[in-house]
Amino acid sequence: MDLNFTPEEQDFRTEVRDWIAANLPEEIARKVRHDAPLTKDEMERWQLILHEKGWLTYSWPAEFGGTGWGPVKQFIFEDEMARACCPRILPFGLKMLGPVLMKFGSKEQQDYYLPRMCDGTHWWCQGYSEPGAGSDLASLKTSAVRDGDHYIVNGQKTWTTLGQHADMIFCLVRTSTEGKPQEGISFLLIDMQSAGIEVRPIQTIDGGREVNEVWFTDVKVPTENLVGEENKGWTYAKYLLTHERTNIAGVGKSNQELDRLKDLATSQKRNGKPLAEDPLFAARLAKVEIELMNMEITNLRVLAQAEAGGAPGAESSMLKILGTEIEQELTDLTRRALGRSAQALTPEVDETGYNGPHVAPEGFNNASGVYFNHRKTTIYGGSNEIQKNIITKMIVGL
Amino acid sequence: MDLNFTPEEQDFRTEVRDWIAANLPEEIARKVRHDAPLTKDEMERWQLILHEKGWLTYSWPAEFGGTGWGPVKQFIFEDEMARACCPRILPFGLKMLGPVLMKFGSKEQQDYYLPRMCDGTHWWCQGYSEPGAGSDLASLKTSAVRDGDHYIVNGQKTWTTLGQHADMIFCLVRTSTEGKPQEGISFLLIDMQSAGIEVRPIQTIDGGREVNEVWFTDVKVPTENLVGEENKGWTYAKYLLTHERTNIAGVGKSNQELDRLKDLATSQKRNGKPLAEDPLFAARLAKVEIELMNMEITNLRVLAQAEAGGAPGAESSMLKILGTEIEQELTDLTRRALGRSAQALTPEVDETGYNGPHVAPEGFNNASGVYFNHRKTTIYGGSNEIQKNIITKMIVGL
Amino acid sequence: MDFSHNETRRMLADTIERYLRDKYPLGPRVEAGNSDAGFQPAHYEALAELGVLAALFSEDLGGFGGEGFDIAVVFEELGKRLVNEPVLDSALVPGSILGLAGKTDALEEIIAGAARYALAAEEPQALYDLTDVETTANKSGDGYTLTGTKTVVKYAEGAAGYIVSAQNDGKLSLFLVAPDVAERRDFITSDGGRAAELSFTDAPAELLLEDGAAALEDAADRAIVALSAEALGIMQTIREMTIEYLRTRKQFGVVIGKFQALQHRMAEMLLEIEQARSAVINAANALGSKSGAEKARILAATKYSIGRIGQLVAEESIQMHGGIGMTWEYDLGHYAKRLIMIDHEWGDQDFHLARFIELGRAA
Amino acid sequence: MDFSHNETRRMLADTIERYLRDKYPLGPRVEAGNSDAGFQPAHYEALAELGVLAALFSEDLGGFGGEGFDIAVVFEELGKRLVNEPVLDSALVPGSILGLAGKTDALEEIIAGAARYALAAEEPQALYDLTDVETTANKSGDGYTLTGTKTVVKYAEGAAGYIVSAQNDGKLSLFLVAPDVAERRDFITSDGGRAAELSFTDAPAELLLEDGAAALEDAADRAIVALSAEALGIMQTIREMTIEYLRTRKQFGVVIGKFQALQHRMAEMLLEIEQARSAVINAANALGSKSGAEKARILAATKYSIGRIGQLVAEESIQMHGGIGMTWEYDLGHYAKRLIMIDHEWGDQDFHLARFIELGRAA
Repeated sequence: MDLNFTPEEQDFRTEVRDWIAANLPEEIARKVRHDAPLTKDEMERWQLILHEKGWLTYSWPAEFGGTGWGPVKQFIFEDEMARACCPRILPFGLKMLGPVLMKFGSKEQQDYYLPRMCDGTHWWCQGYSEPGAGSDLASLKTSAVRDGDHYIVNGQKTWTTLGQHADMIFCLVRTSTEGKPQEGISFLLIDMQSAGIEVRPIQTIDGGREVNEVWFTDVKVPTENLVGEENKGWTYAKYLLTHERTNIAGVGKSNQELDRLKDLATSQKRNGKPLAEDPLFAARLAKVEIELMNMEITNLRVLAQAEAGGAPGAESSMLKILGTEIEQELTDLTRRALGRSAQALTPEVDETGYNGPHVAPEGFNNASGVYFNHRKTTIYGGSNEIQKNIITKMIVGL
Repeated sequence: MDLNFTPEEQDFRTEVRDWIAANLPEEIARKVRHDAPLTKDEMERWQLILHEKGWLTYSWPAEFGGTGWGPVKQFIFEDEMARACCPRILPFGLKMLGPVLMKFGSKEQQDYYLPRMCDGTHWWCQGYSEPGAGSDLASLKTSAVRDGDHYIVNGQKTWTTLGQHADMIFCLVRTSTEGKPQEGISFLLIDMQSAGIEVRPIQTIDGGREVNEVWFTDVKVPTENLVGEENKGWTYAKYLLTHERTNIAGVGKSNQELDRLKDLATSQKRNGKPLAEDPLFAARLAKVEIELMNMEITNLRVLAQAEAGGAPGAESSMLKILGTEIEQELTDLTRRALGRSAQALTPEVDETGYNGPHVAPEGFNNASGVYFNHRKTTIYGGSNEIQKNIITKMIVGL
Repeated sequence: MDFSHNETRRMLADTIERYLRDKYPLGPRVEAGNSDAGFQPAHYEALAELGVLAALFSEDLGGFGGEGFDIAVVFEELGKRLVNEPVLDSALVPGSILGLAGKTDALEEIIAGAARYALAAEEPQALYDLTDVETTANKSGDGYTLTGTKTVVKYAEGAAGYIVSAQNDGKLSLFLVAPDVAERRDFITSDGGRAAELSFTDAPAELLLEDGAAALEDAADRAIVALSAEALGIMQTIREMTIEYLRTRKQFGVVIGKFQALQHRMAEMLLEIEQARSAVINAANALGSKSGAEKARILAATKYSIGRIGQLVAEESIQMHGGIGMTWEYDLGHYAKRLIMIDHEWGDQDFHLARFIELGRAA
Repeated sequence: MDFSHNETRRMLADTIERYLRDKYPLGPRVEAGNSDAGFQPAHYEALAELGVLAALFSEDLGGFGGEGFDIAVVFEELGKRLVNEPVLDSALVPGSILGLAGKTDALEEIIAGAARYALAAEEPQALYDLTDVETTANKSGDGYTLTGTKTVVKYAEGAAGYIVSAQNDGKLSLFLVAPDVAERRDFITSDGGRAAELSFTDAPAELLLEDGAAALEDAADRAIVALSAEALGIMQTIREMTIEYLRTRKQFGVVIGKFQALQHRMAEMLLEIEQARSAVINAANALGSKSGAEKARILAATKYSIGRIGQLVAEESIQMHGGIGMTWEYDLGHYAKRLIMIDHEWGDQDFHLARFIELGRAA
């Protein structure tokens, strides 16, 4: 029994930390720290910095130009990125489509798409969800009908994160209505510039514009954009969903948010004393800190399993639930610590040239927005209800 | 909008309170206050005192020799009884079988059984649950086969509260296996002295011996002991279950327990200060007190509806859930307030002649037992899960 | 015991309900609330004409109500339709204080909907504690001048005057300040509305009440009844939306209301909303019939309950809706946001739980 | 990083597991625990022979273990079978203190299972705070005499000596007292076991440690690791019982594990048990590798977690079982009772949460 990282892993952590400190632009880190939205340019800028270092493909095997790091090193890298307030690396190309292409794509697809998702050529987005198919993904209706060397795609995708910036979208489409719903699904790559595609932004309750609807009207997609075999798309999608998610718990991010919250609780006052000394607030803060301490060990246990080649089972689902609940609790406590000032909606405060009021303390000008936005975390990525179904199914077997 | 009882109702409350103060034997009140088990004699003694006053049948209409009080007066009476630590009046005869006989029984049954459940002749118990049929009551299997002017009863009932003292049991039995399970059930009255009946005590986890199994082997029951029609028993049972339960929330008892807990929290010390001043304990205490304040109003709202002739709907289920959760929370806090001394199991401390150690403060020598025993409250009387099914069914309609 | 409203209040509720149903769609409310407009003045005037503002004040103050249940009836209806016209902030709260200060002319204008006032009482360093005041008052000739900063003054823009709390020679006094002598920085609130930070630098002020603490507490009591009833109205609308959604939204081939895990959570939410209703009744009743610590304790218990249950209802209803509940286009989120923000006005659940404990200790 | 136990500990766990599976049915344990017998001495001796007691102490104290993970491995196995032989109270705790006091002979007897000792440290007026001591020590000739009362001294009956804390001229000292000079009143504990109240009136005592606070804290740290691991073992057995019950018990024609509301609650319970396991690992690791406030904070966090999760597991498993879970005859209740009572030993969840906060403030 040894809870420590190896000396080599600890050196690696130091290397990553130092490199980030030297290379992460401070204005970007500040925005991330303050939960302010990043521009497309800012996100791409950081990805290019990582790309130049060779770390953008930190989760890829060496044979495809990745670092070849194992689960532990990947975890350390992600943990350090989170703690240092790096922008998150968009997963759609690198973590989702990439592994699918490596496993199921043709050589041509691999050669063409993999480099382009690293060098900034292709911004990828995901076309899975549909309005009628939320947790019940397999009931999707967007159709792709073969017409010579093309598919004609019609339908609608939704919750497409950052689709407004995307060059390409990978989609699950229905190519057959025979048999079980899962058996008629194919995996298509579609150019967002194709005629017949319309992207409509979905504004979220916090006022954010991160997700979109994508409408397809007679969109022509070359058949060479089919990944793997027709009607086998569900297999690829499942591979992607169960693909190793060692950092699903978000330990690094939550630790960083906890530190910020502790600072805030020290500067905010109740009855003339720091809020951190208010017994009710202190108790809630302590409870989430303990929860996070325990989850950190739970996460390491899963990580050690993965490093030893084990496949994550119900633990992934547990970490997803725990991680999102802790994250939500932190956003709730942060909002609460701000008292009345959480009511001010001034997210633009971190933009250059802002000259309005600074109602909340610096770095907390969008705390309510962040709280409301984070309600999504227990809904997306397989809602926490779906995760509970999975846990019981895997362990109780019913 | 008027939250107050009428002057007449308030006078009535005073009358009840004064009468109880003058007539409730102190040694019985002390045992109830201390959650110590009562003997059969003690329970019967109190019921006879009430019977002499004419208040034992406080929930019965005047035509059957009851007080004829409406829901509000019944509530006030029960509330005062609980606050004064009267023994609870056993519901099996007076509140359960009584109303069924009044509505569905023959004149002969009414004339014979109703007086005898008041004067101490018949101690009634209930034969509903079976080992295989918990929440799914209608799946019961105890059979009654007609044989001339008798039924021959075979099977097993369980969770029969205080069946060890009972002279009579009212049972749901299966008289037909045709059609839906509900359609073959009859309602039988059985003499506990009949040949072929065996009562086996079930010890509960707190060590208590309140519930029993009742086994029936070829028990002969005269057909005149059938209530109403054969195979209509489910209707009578449902009538009984949905029969007005204005005090299901147990407001009086919980208020009395809350007062006791507050006293305890004042005398117990943490860090040299009264536990009541410990912020975490005080917060939990305040939360349950507020919950109880709100429930008291919710209860009065339902009561006002009942007084106006309305039938209780989902509210009964809500009050059952709220009432039992508050009760459990109070037993949990009481146990917790005792610290280490809650580990002592000395329930016999209230018995005369006890000369063992007094580990916990007076009146709290069985706090852990009470806590464990109260786990039953969310299971019995229609488990809280069943109540939630009912609420959604009634309100959402699915 | 009687839990039905009297005829006058029932009629008032009906009037408001009918007006809002016919004339108050959510779209323009959301648009106004999330822009510089803040709210829709025509609706505010219409509500005044319907007698909504008069219902908040007693007859001797020129109204026809003013009791706890008058306030509760009005705000429950406003909550149901997510009305953000500043009935609380521009009329009930300042009106109560101006009434106590004997400013009957100003109150008359308020009730008529002709003038709005704003209370500027919370400061950046204080967490809901209205006695934590650093703004200072100095005698200056016949009058006073004020110096200090007030935060999140709702609907300050367009107010005829600000009621400002300040330290005045050892007392917490209330002053009336003309809008043009304050520096105002407006912003939008996250529940869709308008507020401002106000700074005063030797700003001339008229003394309203030398001992202002009692008046502030009275205003807080009324505000708590109003906010709690508003929250209850919101919860009822959310309740209906969620029931409807459970009945119609299908997943895996069945309506999601058939999933027992959701059924049980819905049952808990339904039960909690009944407890919230009881809490509102308790507070509305206490406003006029109780006093001292007993009254204060009931009001604290109610605001705590509303904060706790409101958060549960907001969070659970969004979760049960799934993605659609996260969108601006769908009504639910706007209701949920207001429900959460109600916990940030006049003391949140932690503040009132601590207060409840404190008051119990003193008793 | 490596979350598997080394060979020695795996073998130890296997040995205990095999012995208990073959020789330790629940019936006699429940009977002994709920009668004057208290426990089964033959099993205690057998465990000593298997090396269970030696595993709790380091080599220089005559054992072959003594690290956090040695303690955790042993107590997890004992918990799985609900062993109530006083390995914690008669060996680990007094042995740790006697070891620090240099009483090697006594410790040797403890490890051999030949003698049991008992710590008498909690007093009726104190809620888990071992520094809240009113028992006083007075010099008397070469030695001392003690006067005071200790509460819930587990397995005092049959102990070779009591280790007693007392105020000694401004210091909290630890003394060794012979059983025959104390007044002992025995009773049964609600989790099935034996304890006593001890009174001392000018009882002759031998000074063990003049400054006893550090030794008490060390004993508490070890006890927390042991109790937490025991609780984890209990939770695992409850987990298996509940899974089995969900798979087999039918209601309304289907196994109850098919009801989604129960599935989701079971999922939460399963997830919490994993968190409990992590908490135990964290504490066992901290016992040897951390120090000062950092170590104390981890131990407090673990005992808090175990208290909270243990209560959840006990209550939820009974509720999911329904009536059968309430009966003495069925195993579950006995496991649940011990799980709840673990929260009453060495500080409950509230005590340790407050301690965690306090330690964080000091840091």
